[in-house]
Amino acid sequence: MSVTVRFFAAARAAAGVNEISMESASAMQILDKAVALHPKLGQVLPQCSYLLNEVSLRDLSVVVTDGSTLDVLPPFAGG
Amino acid sequence: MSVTVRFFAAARAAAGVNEISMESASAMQILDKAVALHPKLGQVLPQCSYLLNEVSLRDLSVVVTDGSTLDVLPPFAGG
Amino acid sequence: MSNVSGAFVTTDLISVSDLAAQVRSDSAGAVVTFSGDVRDNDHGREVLSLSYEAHPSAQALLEKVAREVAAKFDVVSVAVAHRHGDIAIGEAALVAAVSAKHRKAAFDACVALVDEVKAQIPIWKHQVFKDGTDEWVNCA
Amino acid sequence: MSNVSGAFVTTDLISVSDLAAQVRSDSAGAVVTFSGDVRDNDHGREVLSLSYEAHPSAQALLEKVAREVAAKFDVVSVAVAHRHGDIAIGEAALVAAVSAKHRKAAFDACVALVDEVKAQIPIWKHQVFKDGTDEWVNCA
Repeated sequence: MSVTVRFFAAARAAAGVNEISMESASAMQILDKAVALHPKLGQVLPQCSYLLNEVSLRDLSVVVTDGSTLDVLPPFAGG
Repeated sequence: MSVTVRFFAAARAAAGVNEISMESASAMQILDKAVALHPKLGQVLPQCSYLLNEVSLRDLSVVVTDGSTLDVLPPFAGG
Repeated sequence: MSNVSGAFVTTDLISVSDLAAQVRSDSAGAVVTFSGDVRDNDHGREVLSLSYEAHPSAQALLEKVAREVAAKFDVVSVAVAHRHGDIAIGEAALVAAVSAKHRKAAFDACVALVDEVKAQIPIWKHQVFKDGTDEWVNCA
Repeated sequence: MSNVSGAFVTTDLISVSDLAAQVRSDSAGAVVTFSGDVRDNDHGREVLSLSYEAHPSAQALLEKVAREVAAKFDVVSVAVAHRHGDIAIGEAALVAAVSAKHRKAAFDACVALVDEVKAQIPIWKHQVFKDGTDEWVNCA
């Protein structure tokens, strides 16, 4: 068991991968580790919003438990 | 030579005729005479605007000269 | 440069998709259309039939209104058509289409175009109701 | 009673005339449509190709936005579609249609529908320019 972090659009382009698998930790800790692994993410993440298991996540101190999916969403640009 | 007064839409329905031919006079005098001839016009004219030879006429004291056309336009209802 | 793709007063069927095709452009990111269709009811009364009467100057005035709206807003192109004569329920009486680089200008110009047509064009609507009565709209 | 005639996130071609047909009703006097089409330029740069990426939740969120707009305005029906994947210049990326008894509600609801889709739906636009560069829009 582990946490799946999925990157979309510009976040995926910056990470260079669609998703990574991480150990359970707070969302903030997981994202910091993701930036350490994929430094270009550092420029995109400040603009991003997050979904934890498809629900909006605003408090990044929340612990992401094993089996969860954390989605990294850049600013929307539909239309 | 004379003045042609043309009635449109509700004004035509009230007058019962498409147009009448009148002697030259001020627009106000011509319209008063039209109401005398076709009394139902009296209810419609207060809402109407006028064109003298296709140009908007606001001052009804203007004399309508022989050969001219005075159009009686009820409130527009396009769309 | 804003322009007018078309402005027609006609007894023929009019269609918003024709006008949309006329204003479309690869440089325009937004197309907004309006279709004013004949309803089967008005103020709770069932409408049996409907016709519009147009003054002879209506065509020239419609062109003028279209030019004014095209000049006032940052649009690529505008088109508008008003039908007169008998119109069946569900058919369009007034159609308008506006293309622009950005959507706000397209929406604003389309609203203005419809408003100005209703205010400035000498066209009148006559409704016959199912109860046998009839009326010239806006002329109480 | 307001309702949603359709809300689709799809890789298929989308067309404003299809949506307009879906919202049309003999009781609706006004139909307003919006088509957001792919432009050949953006901020002065020539666009070579363009694609959209949609989050898996986009379909459900589009349905929610359509229901909210239908409930908020005095409309007969609303419909909206957003395309994703590769889209050719001139083709539509976002189309919306609203029918209402009166034109003001139709215009207001269509503006709100497009605004809310752009604000709330997790979809992203990727542009490739003729000069060889590319960008994810809104992500400087």
